[in-house]
Amino acid sequence: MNIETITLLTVFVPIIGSLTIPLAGLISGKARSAWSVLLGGATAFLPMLLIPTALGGGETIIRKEFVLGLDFILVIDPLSIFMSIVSSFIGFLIIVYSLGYMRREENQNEYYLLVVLFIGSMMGLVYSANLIFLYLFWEIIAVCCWRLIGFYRLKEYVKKADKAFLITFFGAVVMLLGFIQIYGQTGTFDLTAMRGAIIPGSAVLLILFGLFSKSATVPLHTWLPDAGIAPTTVTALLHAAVLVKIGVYAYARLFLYGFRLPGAWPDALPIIAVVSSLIAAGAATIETDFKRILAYSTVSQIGYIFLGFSVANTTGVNGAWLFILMHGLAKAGLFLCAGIVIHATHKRDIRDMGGLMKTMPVTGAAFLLCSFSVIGIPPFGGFFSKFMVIMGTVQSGRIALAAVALFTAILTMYYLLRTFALVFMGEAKVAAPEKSFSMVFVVGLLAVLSLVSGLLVAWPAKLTTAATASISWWLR
Amino acid sequence: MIFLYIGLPLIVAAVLPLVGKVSKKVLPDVLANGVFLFLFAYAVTGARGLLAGGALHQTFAWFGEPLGIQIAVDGFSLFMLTVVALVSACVGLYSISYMEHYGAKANYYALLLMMVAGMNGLLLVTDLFQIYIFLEVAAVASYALVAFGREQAELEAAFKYLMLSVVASAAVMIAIALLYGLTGSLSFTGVAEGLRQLDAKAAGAIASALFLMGFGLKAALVPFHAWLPDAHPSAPAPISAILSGLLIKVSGVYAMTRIFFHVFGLTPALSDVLMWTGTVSIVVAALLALKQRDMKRMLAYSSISQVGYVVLGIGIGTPLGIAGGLFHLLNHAVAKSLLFLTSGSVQQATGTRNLDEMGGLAKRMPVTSTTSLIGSLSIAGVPPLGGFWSKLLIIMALVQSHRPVLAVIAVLASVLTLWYYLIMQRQAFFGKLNERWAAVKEAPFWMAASTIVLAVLCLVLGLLFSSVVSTWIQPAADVLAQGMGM
Amino acid sequence: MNPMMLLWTILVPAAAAALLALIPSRVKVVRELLAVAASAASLVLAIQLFGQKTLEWRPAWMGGGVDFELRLFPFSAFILLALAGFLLLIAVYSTAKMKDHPHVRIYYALVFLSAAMANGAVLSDNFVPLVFFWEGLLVTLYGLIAIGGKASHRTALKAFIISGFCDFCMMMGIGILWAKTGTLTISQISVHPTGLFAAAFVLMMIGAAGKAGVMPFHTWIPDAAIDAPVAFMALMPAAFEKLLGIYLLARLSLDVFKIEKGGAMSILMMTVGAITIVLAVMMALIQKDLKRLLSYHAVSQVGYMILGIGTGVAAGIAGGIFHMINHAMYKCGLFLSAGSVEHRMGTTEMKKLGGLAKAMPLTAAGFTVCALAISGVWPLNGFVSKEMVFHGALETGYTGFAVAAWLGAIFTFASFLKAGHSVFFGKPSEERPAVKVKESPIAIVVPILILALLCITFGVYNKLPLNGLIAPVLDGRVEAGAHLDFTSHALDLFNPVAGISLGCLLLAFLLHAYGWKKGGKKPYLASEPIHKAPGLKTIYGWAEKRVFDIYEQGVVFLRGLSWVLFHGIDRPIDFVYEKAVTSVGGAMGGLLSKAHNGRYGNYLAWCLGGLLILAAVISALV
Amino acid sequence: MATLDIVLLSGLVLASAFAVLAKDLIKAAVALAVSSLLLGIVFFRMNAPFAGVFEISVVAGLITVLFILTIALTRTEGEVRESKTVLRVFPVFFVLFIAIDALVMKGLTAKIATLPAAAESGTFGDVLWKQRTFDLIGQLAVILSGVFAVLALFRKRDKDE
Repeated sequence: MNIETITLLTVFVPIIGSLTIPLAGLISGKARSAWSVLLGGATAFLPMLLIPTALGGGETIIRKEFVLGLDFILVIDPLSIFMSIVSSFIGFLIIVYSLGYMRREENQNEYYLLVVLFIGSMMGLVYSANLIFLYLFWEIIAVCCWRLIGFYRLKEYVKKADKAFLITFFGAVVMLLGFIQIYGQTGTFDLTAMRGAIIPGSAVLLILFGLFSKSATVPLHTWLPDAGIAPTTVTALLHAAVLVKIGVYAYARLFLYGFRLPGAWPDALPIIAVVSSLIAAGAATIETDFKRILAYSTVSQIGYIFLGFSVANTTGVNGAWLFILMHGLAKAGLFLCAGIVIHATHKRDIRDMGGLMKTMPVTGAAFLLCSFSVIGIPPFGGFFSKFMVIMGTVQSGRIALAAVALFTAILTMYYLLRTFALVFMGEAKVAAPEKSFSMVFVVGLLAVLSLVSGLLVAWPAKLTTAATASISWWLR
Repeated sequence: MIFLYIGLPLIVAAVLPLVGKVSKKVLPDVLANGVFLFLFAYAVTGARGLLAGGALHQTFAWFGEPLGIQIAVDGFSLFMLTVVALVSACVGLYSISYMEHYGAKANYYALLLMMVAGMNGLLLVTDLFQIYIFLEVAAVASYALVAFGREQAELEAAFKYLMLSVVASAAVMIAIALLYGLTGSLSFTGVAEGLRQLDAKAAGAIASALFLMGFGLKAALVPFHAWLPDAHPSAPAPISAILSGLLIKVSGVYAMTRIFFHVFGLTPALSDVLMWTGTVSIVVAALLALKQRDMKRMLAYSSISQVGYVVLGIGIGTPLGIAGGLFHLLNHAVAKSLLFLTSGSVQQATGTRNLDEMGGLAKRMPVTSTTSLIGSLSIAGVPPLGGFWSKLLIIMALVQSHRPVLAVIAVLASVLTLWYYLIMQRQAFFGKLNERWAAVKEAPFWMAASTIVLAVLCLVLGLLFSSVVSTWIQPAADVLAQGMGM
Repeated sequence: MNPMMLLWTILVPAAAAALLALIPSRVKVVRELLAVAASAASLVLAIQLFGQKTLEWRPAWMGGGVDFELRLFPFSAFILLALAGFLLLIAVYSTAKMKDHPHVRIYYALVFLSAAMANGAVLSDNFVPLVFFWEGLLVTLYGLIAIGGKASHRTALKAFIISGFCDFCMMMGIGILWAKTGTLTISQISVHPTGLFAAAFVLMMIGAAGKAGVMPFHTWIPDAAIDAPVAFMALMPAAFEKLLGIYLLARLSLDVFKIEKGGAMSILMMTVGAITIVLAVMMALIQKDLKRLLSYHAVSQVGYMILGIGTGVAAGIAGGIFHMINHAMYKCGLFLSAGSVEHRMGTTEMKKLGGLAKAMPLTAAGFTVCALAISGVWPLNGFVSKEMVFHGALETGYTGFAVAAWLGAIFTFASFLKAGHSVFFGKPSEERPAVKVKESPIAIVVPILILALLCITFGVYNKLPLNGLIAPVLDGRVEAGAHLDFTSHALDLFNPVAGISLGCLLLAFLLHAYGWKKGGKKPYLASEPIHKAPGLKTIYGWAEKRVFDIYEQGVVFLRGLSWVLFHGIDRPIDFVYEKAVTSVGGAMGGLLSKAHNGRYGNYLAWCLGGLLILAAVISALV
Repeated sequence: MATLDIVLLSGLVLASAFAVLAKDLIKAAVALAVSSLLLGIVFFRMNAPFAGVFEISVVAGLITVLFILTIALTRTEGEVRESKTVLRVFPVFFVLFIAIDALVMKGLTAKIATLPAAAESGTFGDVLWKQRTFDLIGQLAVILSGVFAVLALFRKRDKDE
């Protein structure tokens, strides 16, 4: 199968497949779960076939003309292949995990449909190079998130889901305005044709609104902790692995691959990124709800990825790519551990939990390993990514920012290990056995993956270096 | 053959009350829906071929000597005919099971056919006075249909609607008289010709102001919108669907566009006024919709807001703007009629329109809630549904014609739109099931079928937007963009 | 000897760690045998490598300057040998001490994992693998403390965060170096510490010294002494961390940054060293628990090493490095003997012990030799390295530092007199736990004796380690002719420096005797006079309340800052979305809908008003 | 000449205003008849004989008779409650509207070219039948929808309503 068919399959198999899930649901619960795992697996497996092309570093474009310049363009380069592998793989793990987690929930048809559609539109967004289709997949994901966050359908929860949808929709619509302003200037929506173009400062501000709302950077981030009320698999999918990465990936695609940042923006962005991660880390230290802590932690770590990209030198960008992979794995692990704990103890506040290490050894160990990776302690993968991002910041001459970033890393260390101590160590308040095997297996797998990705960091590094080389126009 | 669009509904309407005596329900259903479906089929297939050579004029001979009947169809009116045929077909299907408990189905269908005939007539005429007449035909039929339920609230709303529409028609009549006085002719080309020679600026301004008030009231633009939030909710669901979906567009937007583009010629002043009126309606109506607790009243305000988008789009004047406006007209017609139909199903199932009393109906009424969700998201402009593409074209046109302020307002208003639709979805469908409605059943077959057809249409308009724009919208926009054609 | 041997030094302990983790906890004997065998094997490997002198292995790793470069040179070979040696001793010791510990499996795995990491850190010649292995030790540090006891996870967190802070400072220093010099290979960098490089040096010094446990980053060590297993205290704070920390500090100041005598950097190091010596030993003096006393001494002795290296003089540097290895030996010995006391008596509270010499002769003997060595009594290794540090300090001309060193020596000897007297030689106290006291098993006693023996040999035949181990390190620093033969100089009792040291010891003895008599013949109260001394009492009071503890104040600062960030910035932003936007929308909607009162008159008025406005606007515009 | 027109027109407006404000329905019907009569006269003066004839015969005659007949037949349960404010507000509105109207119309009439006398040649008959037959269909449609409206609104309440 040549590259084009693989990519088209990666994008359209999940999207169209997801619509057939309710039909499978009519047959039986088992058939539906099997079918969605199959779909998730296929989406995870297909991009793996493109790794050779990614390492080769080439760029192939699929184009389908439509009216008024709104044509459907897919660009296949190391950038999009790397992102599709990361998100589809973690998405697949989350689907396997949710088999156990969602077994006794009602309207599971809708749940699996939305999750597979979510991953499918994520694939679409990752490959699309036409600004409007990027926006289109962006919004489908927002709709899926809205329905998934409000999954438990309680009035309070649906209010939070509405809030999340409105904030992301507001950001996205403002971003669309920015896209159209660029269209007004350049006359086309095709990103591949506009590489290296300087765009007006106001368009950059508008687009950043969208990026910040989706990747939950500080001014527009409060919807992410509130979305903690969704089922854990959704928060894992949302917070850790996939959703927030879209905003960061879009930044790379738009401002590293595509346009050049005018005026003072290249200096302003790293500051925003660092401030955002500091505030979020502060919030995470104060919070006591288990999932809200992890959500704020995600907002904080996303600040690092933004820092890596906005510093715009090879080390920083390479580190940011690695960060997306490592943080995806580790944070998904943390959330899924939280899922097991909350599923077993039916408590959300970490102060009522304690001493779970004895009854949940594997989950506890996995949580500890994953938090080490998020903090950035060797021999876990997170170390390399955080190290490279901070080295990139120092190399770009922003030593003060690097210092603040390191201070945030210490804050991260504090609140993650405090959470670990409060939940898993100390005397047991609630005796809770470790729940179903599939959930614990996925969590263990994620922890081991974090460790292995640290020990064998050379292989993912090859992919990220290829991605960095291909997108950075300032290198040429 | 185009005359069929006026003749057929008239004849069948005339026949229906007699048929009503014979078989109360079945025959009127079959007849009426037969007419709608036939008109729709003809519009989609046959009429396309006729248009190959640009606008088609048709005159009639009555036993040899030519009659004074002059009707013409071009890209724009054909597009509107298709929209009318489409929505009326779906509403017709819906009425089969909704109008069961209203009784007097034959009368209902007769009035419905009269309204469709009036609208079709309005679309085909080329003469100012005939516009006025067919305006009245559709209006009278709609007064009766709004008051069809004969409860106190419906009668009062219909009476208020009647009184305001009469004022609108009076304004239109004064304007036509003024133009006739100025140019001595009533046909579009004649008046246009006269106006060009006369260059009577002040008179033209007064006439366009009067037209704008008249058709603005019919189209429920903001200063003149007050009747719509009372009239639509109290009308039976299919009627409020066809009112919101078609009547305010045909008798309001179409007539205004036809006259302003082909008689006056869109001057920059007129375009600014249209755009600002549109924007004001968008914002004010969206804010009003936020506070509503009655489902259909919220939908009515939403109609005002979305018609504001259509007027804004057409007001820009550039081909892209007009295309955006017309595409939004189509999307809104389909989505809003869908929403009114679903609100009808909910009202019939639960007996209430108050959003606070509803809760989590999705569990008991999956089809209605899914279709309602699709309709809401399409109007809110969420891709991949149709509404997104039309709003996109409008905003692109605004940015291209250097009107950033309007573009920003239009964009922010779509967030407001999503906000009140989310409130509606949360209160009505997307929540825990209110125990009062535990025994609620899904809508009957025909009602569910028509909502499904409309929902699929929303999706198709979104996914196949490119072919829809190139085959239907582009020709209509070109007709308008050429200005003084026809 | 192919370069891959370097990788073996890391893989062998790591493989052993993996195996030990897998062996089920019931099968004790196999585990102990495997542990001892593995540590023996790594010792043999280290000895072989020591003979090899220089070896390099530089495979590519992540590209862009980040390569997995390992380099063996005399100094790292010597440290490798020391690490392997201590690992063997601790392994043997643990077979007995940790036999029935609940988490014994994790303990062994983490011990061997930290051995692997330490070897990796010593050998790595590129900053990235250096940081990789260096920070890897954080994980094992956290693990080993956390398995210590019920509430030990709090101390584990404290140790983790303090060490993490130091490692992040080092990372920042490395970043500055990489940005400025463009390369990450340590052996290729040699710059003068001025301007930004000075900042880089200070940051990396924090990293190295923090690992070694210098003030103010020492506060986790005394807490860990209580919570963590004794074998861990003997392994990490006593031996591994000191070796690694001072090794890196030496390489930084000798190869990478070239510290000159009297330069700003050397003064900085000397002051840090001096402060650490004095304050830590003052704290050690008043301790009630033997293990806490030893842990404070570990911190204080590091001061000597940093003072030595900080002098920038050949004698001082050699003294510092020699003191590092000496200290590792006798501190490990002291901890092990404390461990054996705890093994038998179940407690190390000096109040509850006494008169154990008769029942545990070998432990007592080992303890006394090591205690004398740490106090710097004449023939033992402590004396030799302390003298060299004194000479170095005097040579730099800043006598103040030498005085501080001597002050430290006085109190060190006083506190060990108190410890030895109250644990082993005084009368058994009434509260002594009623348990049959007998000598600890062989596996515990043998390592103590070996260490005591080493202290004696390194003291008497000090020419052997000085020329063999430390001379190559200083090859660049010492003028060609002057050989490092200190035997004649140091042993010569009659030079003035040795005289002052002897004076200090006498003073300490008098202090102890006075304290003893004053405390009513109770040896453990010997330090009370100083404890209750007017000025010192308040300072000691604060110290007890952890006022000077950088971790406690740091956490208070962190929580305060987070509270400000959360309630100052995050909640207001959320308020904007939750309340402000919704109420504004509602209010505007409400305002407008009030106008819809359903009266026909209003609607008509609007229409006519609208008409007038439109007419005016259009006619104005047209 | 013009003063007579003004008198007629103002009479027309006042009569229709009285028709709206009258408390008693009979008086209102009569006032309506008077206003349509005056309108008929105005048509005649503006030489539109056919329009005048229709106006007077149909509106003044037939419709007024119908109104009075129905009012007489039905029991009027007293005057219709009418709010007082309208009485005060209406005159102000009325004067304002007249002023604006006069102002605008004066400006307009100056511009309107006098309509060429015989723009649309031919008698009323052939105009109606020849040139504007389509309007008839329109008229027919309006009448039909009016009939259906009455049928629908006044239908008997059958069983399943």
